[in-house]
Amino acid sequence: KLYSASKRLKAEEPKTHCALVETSLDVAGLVAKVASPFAGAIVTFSGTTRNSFQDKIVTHLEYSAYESMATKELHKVCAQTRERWPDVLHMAIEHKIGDSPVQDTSVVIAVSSAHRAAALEACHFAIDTLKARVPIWKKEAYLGRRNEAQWKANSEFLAQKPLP
Amino acid sequence: KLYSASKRLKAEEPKTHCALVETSLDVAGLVAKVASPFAGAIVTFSGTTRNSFQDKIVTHLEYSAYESMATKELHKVCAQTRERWPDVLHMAIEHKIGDSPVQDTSVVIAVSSAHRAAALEACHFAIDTLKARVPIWKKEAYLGRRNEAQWKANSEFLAQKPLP
Amino acid sequence: GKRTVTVKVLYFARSREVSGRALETWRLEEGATTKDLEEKLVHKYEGLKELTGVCAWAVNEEYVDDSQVLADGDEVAIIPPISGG
Amino acid sequence: GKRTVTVKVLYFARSREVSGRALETWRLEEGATTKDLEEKLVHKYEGLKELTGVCAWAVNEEYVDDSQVLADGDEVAIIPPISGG
Repeated sequence: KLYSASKRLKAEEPKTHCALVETSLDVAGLVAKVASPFAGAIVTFSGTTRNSFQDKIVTHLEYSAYESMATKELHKVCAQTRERWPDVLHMAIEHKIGDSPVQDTSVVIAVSSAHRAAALEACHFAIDTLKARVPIWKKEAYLGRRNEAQWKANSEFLAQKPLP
Repeated sequence: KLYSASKRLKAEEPKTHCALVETSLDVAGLVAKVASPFAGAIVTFSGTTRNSFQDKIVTHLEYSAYESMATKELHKVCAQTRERWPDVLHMAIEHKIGDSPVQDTSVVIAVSSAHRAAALEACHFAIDTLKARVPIWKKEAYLGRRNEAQWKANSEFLAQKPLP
Repeated sequence: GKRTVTVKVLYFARSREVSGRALETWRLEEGATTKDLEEKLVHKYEGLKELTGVCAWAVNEEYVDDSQVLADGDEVAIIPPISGG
Repeated sequence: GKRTVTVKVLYFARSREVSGRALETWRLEEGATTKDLEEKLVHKYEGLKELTGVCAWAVNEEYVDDSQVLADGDEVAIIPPISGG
């Protein structure tokens, strides 16, 4: 008795999960969200808080957002990514809002696909696009220089204003 | 009182972890191994077992290795990656040996760097290089076709035999 | 008199610090664009000048360019350079 | 008589299935290369023919090309097409 995959395995509907969260981000949780018996590859990108900027010691970042719009824009990032890499299966993005101390994770993107090239390239594109258009801001706070906390600006945004 | 990062923060020594394991792989564990206050980005690649190959339903993969050499070759993959992306901070690779059912993870690569381009590109290169030269084999087993289990062959190996 | 439109203006990040508020209602002449609104904002909050040319604009949670004509009831947001990720 | 070298040959994956063993000791003429060893192996295990040209070779856990001269005590591995990842 032979088993034919084309008859027995229905393809899964692509799933997209986007959220802003105030708790710690969980890479393994996002990997679980994009895992699938149809996936051969899962790629994640995590953005983490570095301990220094130029000659200053960073204590933490403070993230804030235009929350309703940011959530919509995260979905647009996913839609744009899928347009370029139709072989992407599931996608999940979470971004932290609030304080992020050194080594904390502020954003996680997880992407799955049947073959690895799509997930690898799509994850790279997704973080680049997120940095260019999702209305989230961070203020960087420095040790011993409380009054010098600084609003950061992504070069991806400055290089080209986001399109509708 | 001002705090100067260049005086107070010593750079970390790059760490490399490579292992073949018989237990389930743990993405979060590998992320933890490459996390660092000096890192702004952590990228992971996970290879997972798909449920079908062509028209056949896959039940599981059986991984075996030339274990001593494979471990050395995993370290070479990391060394080659670091040569091309000197900004890579920490790297960790684990590959499963033994049975890997559908949706199970057979390999995880985690890479950290101060800025994201290095980690993203290095992770992509590392999995390509692993597939080209690390002596690990998988036999794919199919539902209802026990006698047709098949040794797979990576195109990256066939395209060019590994160099010393 | 001229017809007017009323819009809700949202301030975030640096623009919230400068204006000292998150939200404000503005009455504008009909036909006014985001560019016109920007002039009024800079007039009221001098510190916003530093964002001229570098900020973006959103209307009803969608990016627009600065010649967008504002309609009554619009939610308009000044988007200082973003830094998520 | 001619001098000989003794090498340990390791079989993996498909080559292990065909030979029915993981490990074997071979005595070869001094100066023998991996190419020469391959000929002997194919003579003994006809099924290994399918791997000719597609397998790689490792000596003492390092890849070599098939003109590598084998030395006494070498650990030689026939590496069928790999499929890790």
